[in-house]
Amino acid sequence: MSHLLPWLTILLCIAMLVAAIIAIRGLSSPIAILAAGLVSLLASVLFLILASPDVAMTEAAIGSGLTTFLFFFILGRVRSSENDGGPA
Amino acid sequence: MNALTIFAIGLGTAFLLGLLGERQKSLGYMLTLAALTFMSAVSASWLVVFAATGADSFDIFTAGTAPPFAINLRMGLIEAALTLLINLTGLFAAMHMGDALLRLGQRAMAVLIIAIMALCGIVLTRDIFNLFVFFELIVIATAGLVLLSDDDSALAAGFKYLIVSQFISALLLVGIIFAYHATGTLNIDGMAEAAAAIDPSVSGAFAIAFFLMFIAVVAELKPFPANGWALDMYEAAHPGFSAVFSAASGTAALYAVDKLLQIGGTDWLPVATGIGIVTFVGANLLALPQTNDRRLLGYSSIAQTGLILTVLGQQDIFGDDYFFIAGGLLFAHALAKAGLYWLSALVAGRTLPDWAALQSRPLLVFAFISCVAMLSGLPPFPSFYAKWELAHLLVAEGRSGLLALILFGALVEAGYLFRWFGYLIKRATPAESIACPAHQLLPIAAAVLGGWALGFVWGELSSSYFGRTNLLLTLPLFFALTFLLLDWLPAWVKNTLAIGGMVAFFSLTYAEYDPLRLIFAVIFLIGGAVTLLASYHAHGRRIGFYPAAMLMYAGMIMLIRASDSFGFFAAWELLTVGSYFLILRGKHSEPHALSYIVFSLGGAFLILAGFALAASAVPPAPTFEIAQLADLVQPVAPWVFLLLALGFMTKTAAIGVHIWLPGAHAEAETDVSPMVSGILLKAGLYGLFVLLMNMGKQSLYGVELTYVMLWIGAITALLGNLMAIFQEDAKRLLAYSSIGQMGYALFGLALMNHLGWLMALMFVINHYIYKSMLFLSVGGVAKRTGTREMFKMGGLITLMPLSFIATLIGIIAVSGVPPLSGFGGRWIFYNAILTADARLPMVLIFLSGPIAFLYLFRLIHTIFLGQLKDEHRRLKEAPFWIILPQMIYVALLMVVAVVPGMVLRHVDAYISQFFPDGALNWEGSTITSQFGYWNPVAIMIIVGVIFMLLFGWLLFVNRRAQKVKQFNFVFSAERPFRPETTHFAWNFFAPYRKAMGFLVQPFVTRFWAAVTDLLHTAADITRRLYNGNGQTYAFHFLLFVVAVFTFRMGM
Amino acid sequence: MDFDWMKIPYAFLTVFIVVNYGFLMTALIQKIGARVGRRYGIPIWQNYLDMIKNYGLRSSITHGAMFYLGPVFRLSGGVGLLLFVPSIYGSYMFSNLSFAGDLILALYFVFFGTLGMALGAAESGHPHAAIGITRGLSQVSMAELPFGLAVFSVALQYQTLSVTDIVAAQQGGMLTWTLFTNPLAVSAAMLSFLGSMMRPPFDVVIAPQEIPIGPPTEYHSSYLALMQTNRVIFPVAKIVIYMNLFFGGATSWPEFFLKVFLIYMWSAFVGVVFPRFRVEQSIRWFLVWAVPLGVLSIMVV
Amino acid sequence: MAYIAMATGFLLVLIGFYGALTQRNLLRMIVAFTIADSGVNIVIVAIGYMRGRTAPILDATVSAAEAVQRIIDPVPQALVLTAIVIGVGITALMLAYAYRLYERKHTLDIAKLTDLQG
Amino acid sequence: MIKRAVALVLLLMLGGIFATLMLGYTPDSELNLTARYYAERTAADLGAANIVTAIVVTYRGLDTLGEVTVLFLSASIVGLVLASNRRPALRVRTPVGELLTTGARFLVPLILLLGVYVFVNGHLTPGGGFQGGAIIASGVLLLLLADPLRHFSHHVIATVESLAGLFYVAIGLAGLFLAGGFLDNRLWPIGTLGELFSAGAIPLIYSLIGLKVGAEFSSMLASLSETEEL
Repeated sequence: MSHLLPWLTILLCIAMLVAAIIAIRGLSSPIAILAAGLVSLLASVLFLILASPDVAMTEAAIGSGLTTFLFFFILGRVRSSENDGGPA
Repeated sequence: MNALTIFAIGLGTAFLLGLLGERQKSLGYMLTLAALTFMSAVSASWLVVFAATGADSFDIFTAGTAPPFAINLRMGLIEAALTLLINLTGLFAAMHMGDALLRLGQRAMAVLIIAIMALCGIVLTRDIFNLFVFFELIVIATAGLVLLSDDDSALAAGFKYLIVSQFISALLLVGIIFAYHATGTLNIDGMAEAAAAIDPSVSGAFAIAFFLMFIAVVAELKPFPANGWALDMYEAAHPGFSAVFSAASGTAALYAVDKLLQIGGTDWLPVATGIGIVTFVGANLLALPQTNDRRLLGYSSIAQTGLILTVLGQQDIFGDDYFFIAGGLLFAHALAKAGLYWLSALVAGRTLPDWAALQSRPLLVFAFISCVAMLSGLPPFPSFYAKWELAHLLVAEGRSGLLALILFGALVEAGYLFRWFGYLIKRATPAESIACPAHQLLPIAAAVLGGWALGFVWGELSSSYFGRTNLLLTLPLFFALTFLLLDWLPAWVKNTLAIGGMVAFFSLTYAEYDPLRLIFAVIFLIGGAVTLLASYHAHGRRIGFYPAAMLMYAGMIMLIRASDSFGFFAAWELLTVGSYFLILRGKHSEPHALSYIVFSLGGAFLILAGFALAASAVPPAPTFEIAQLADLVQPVAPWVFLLLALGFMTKTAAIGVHIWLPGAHAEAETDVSPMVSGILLKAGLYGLFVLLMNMGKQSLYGVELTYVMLWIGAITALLGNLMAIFQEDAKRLLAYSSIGQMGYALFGLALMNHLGWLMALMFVINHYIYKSMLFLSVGGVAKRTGTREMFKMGGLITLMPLSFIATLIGIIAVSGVPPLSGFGGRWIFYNAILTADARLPMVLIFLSGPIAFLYLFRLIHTIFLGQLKDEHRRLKEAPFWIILPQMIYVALLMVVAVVPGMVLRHVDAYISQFFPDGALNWEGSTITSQFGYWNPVAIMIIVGVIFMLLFGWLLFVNRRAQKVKQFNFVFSAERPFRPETTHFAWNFFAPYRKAMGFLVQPFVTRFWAAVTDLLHTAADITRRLYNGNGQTYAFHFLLFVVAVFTFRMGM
Repeated sequence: MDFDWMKIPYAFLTVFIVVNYGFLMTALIQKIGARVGRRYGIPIWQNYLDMIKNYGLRSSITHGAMFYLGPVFRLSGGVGLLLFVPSIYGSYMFSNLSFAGDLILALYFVFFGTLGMALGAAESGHPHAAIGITRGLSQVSMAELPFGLAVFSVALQYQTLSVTDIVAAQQGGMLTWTLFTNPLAVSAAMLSFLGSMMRPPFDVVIAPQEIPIGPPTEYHSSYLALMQTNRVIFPVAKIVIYMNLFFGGATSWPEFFLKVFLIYMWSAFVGVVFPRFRVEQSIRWFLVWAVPLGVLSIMVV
Repeated sequence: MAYIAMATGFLLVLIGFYGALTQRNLLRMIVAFTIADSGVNIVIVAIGYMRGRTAPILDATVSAAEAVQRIIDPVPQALVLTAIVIGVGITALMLAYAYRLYERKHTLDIAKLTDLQG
Repeated sequence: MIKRAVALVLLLMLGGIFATLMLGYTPDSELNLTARYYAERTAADLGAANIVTAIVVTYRGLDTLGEVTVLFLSASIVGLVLASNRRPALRVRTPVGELLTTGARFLVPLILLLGVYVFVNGHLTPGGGFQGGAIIASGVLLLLLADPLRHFSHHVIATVESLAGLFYVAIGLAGLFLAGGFLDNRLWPIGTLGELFSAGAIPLIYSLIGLKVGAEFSSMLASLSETEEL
């Protein structure tokens, strides 16, 4: 399996770059945020490959988990006040 | 107490505050203050330990393992001092922001404590990554603390700050990890050794890694092109917090850059200097057109940080003076900025003139001016000593170009700061008066007292290290500052004290002076005392008059007593500042006082550069004696001469740098004008005397510098007098006449022969006497008639006879008509030019002689003779106390006229040691030179006898003369009905204006106006750089990174 | 200068001679001017009549102290100027009170009279007086410049500031006069001489029609008499200086009278020919013509 | 292996910066910053990676004695831990600011928040 | 359009810098100075199995302390920023889906257990205070999603957070006075490698951090949700 590793990393990196580009140029905000979450998830897998489990766990839990949620929370807040005429 | 307790207490209190409920806000506030006091106490105790024992710094380990493998903190003298500054700023800021903190609750207090703790962390930690963590802490805390301000644009400012910080932290992280990879350790000292070990040829990895780290930390210092975000912070944040932001976080970031520079080694120093000097000059320039006070303070603090960064960049040549200089500038900047920001909280309006509200509180005005003085590096403060050493070391290393930039920036900064002070003192006070609760006054008082205390400390340091005199301990300055405390006394008490003090000081020290200095001492002290007599006429307390006057006199007497260049320069700046405050007291004197201070400081900086250049040429002795100017060698000597001469000539208002004099002398108060015009100009002359005495003739590129001075003197004499003719305002006329007379004296000096100097000295004496007299008499008339416009006066001879007599005697003396002392000056002048080699400039002096007579006649004709106006019919004589000094001067003039030898005999002998040939010999009452002799007594008798004979003859014939009033005459066969129509005064010398008007076009004023406009437009163009958009600020930052990189790689 | 008392009566004698000579000469010059204009002109003794009339007037008014002192200043200026310069070279009697450094004293003593006159006239409050003073001061100040330059170049030439020494240096016959040894200086001086003699080209100061006799408008009776005597003494005294400096001085009275008359004729002669200059024209005229000559004379000597 | 990871890390940082510089919407800008942060984290970890070595955990497979030859460099991992958490802290703060700015100024467009100038 | 072009040019230049940085990078075959020290000495000195945790908690303890303060700060500032427009939560919300409520009721205890396990075994297995705290926070988040009306008493979260912080600082100080230095873990016997109660104070510190991080994240989420309005 170890000889497969370089190919796996390359594939992973390409996926990450594509996700990053989507996050930047993405049309709507939710898609961008999801793409960022994906980047973070793929990054945690990459960390595993680079033999650092601690970082992988942190990245997974905080990086993709909490950050993405924070974004959606704020996006929700902005969206909701947008369509009902915004806060007083 | 271990330094780590700062962190423990800081965090402990922060977390504890989390426990307290909503209701115990005041308890939380008390806790915050207690914590901050404790942290200051810890660093204070360390400071005392290090200052007392002088032990060198030691490391504190964490996690029980040696540094490269764990984080260590270093506590030394510098760290203790810096942390103390940070903690105290934090404590006072907390005190100052009390209401805001209480409004926002414990969380804000916790954020503040953690911010201060993190700043101490930055100073103490020796680990790179730890530095990164503390920087991030600061970023978050600053963004949080910005919310304290009630200004709603603070949010946008905070967001911009976060955007740029994201960029900075990304670069810093990449830099750190690659540096770790290259050196194998995260400890700064470890990294420094490893970096030294890496051979620079491998310029790749480590150099770029270090570059990224360096540029990120320098970006924290808000360098010029990339600091839009910082300015918004300064403008929008709560002033209490802005004080912390500029003083404390600036200090911490600077020390972080210093630590980084240890790693980078010497070839990164020029980069730091480059960024620093660009920031210093750029920020100062941009501060010029600012109207918002906090944004101006923002620019000024960025500029000062830039200056200190430049000093950091030059640390390789400073050796062990490095901390003295950097520390002096840093502490002066921190205290001054904190003080000013806290003051800005008291003032409601945000534009500069709104600060006029402070006028009602003299103590706050004193606080403001101490902070401004600290920033612009004026004598008693630490930045003055630092600036002196900085100049000397820079020039010693041949980096005078850098010094020129620094001095230019400092001049611009002094310009806009004193302009602001002018607004504060002179502008109309806005409606809402300032409310200053105790908890906001205490921090300001602390900052100001800290400044003065540090001034004393730096004085002690400079006297122990460099053998300079500690300024605060010199008797004259001490005497002047005591008047600050006595300012609540009534004016006449202070006046008596002042006169007594000056006369006593003179009687104590007159034996020490050689004849030349004796004359100047007599004029400064005894002359000053006589002029002060006129100040008895003012009643009430005259807040601020006596400290300023005494400061000026102290500066002048210290100038004479100074034997080394430092004492001389300090005295020079003291008298400049003292006279500035005096001039500023006039009703409409604000713009003129500003041009005066800017020109004088420009001149002072030239003198500083001159002394630095001179000191660099002479083998480095602790103090550079003035006499050593004599043995300067060729390549340096003419430049030193040029710089010093220019500096002194700004003070004697030679043509080209004279535009400040008319306004300053005319707009000053009645009794200030004689002081400033009669006495202060002599300080410039004394400087020139010292310069020429020591350096004699110098030539630069084949041009004889003294010959150039000869021409400048001649042109000044001619144009000064010519401009005086066309003035409508009496005091302006006398001011221009001072320029003319100074031109005469400069001419005499530049003749470089025995009689030339004697003439100049004769001038010094004469000019003091009659100029003070004329200014006093005109002042007295102006006080009575309420106006200075000559065409509004007229016919006052009957109402104010004593003033008339004084002015008449003054006129005869000034124009050089035989019986009086003026003729003596002319006689020596003739003998001098007969022996002098250069002849062409004489033509201008010949012409300016009669012209002097013209404007004097205009003065006496339009004021005392001619028609008396109706509204002046019931005027009384000028107040007694203004007349008395005039009568003393009249008597003095008579004495000097009849017995000039009494004064000049010793001086003649003294000058002969410089110019042996051409000495006069005095025996009895006749004075003979190689061309002829002059017997003042005989002339006086002959003229007197002829005069009395004819007067008796006329009296005899006109025994029954019928007295007729002024108005009773026939004019083209009619009796005039209005006195105004027949008083010929307006545009008195119209024909002269038609004939010679072209000479008097204000070329010089237009030139200087063009210079200032250039600076302002340049600043306005570059100001558009900051368009308020956070993203553009990010662009600026990246551009800055790339630019510095190409600059570094290019070098 | 040891002050011996015998000089006082001799000084009075000199003043007496010069006053009488002045009265006669000015009347004569005016008569010549009239004859040129084909008029009969005034009798020679006219000046004496005016004097007697003025002193005889019973009514005399004064506008105040300075007005009173104006004529006194004026006359003492004229007499002083005369006495400080040796009239007759070589004779102890008529070397008056001159002493070594009197050249500069003479140069500046001219202003003493002008200052006094100006102050006195200004006190009178009459606008004509004031306008006259402005014109007089402006014109005289510019006129003095070439004269000062000439004097300076002469002093440089003879390396002395004493008039007697200068005259002594010129005693070697006609050719040793400064006129020939230093022509530039003399020409500058003579041009400036015109300016200070209040003769037609430069008499805008007392412009008879515009501002009736300028400064002394308000003066009459004994004050005017004093001024009249000065109007006589002052030109002679000034000419004495010119004579001593530039034309070899006078060794005897007849030579003195002849030279003074001729120099006075020079200003009268020019006066008759040229129209009156305005003040700025005269200033510019001096600047363009007289001053360059003076500067050249300094550079050349 | 390490090169690939590092290259992607740098590319991610550049993409993140590009996004931050060009996006006008505040939220999208913060998203770009998170991507830049992840990029930096990847670079840091990639630095510590050594070929053919395992994670720095001493357990059955890797005994304390032979740890020196078997494990990769633990220090970058410790740094990344802190960097990630700091990144999150700042992102949370920026989001809160963005929300408050939106609430106060009703716009999320950076170009409109330019009331402090000059 | 120019802005994009300038941005591209700038980033190309920055990319250039990064490229030269990368080219200069050569992965070293041997552990460098510090890494070798950690590899050899961690087991013997601190008795912690997970070297990364040892570094994070003890060797670079100050970093972590700073780290925790960063979180504490951002939590309180987010609270400050969003606190100003707190509205009484008297709103009626459409009832949350059945699946979510029951699932939440079942999952939340499991998630909390996992979180606790992660930060208790920090010194043995990968993971530790931060990861555990994050997991607990996600548990709290799930609760919030399931029952938005539940009003978390801020006071409870704040006390947990502050107490954890205080204890952490107390342990640090104790380390200063009792053991070798500030935050030194040799307060207690380091026990045998791999045991639960080994590596001195590391487990205690890490669990305190876990609690604190969990509390901070949940307070952040709570203040976010508080501002929820219709």
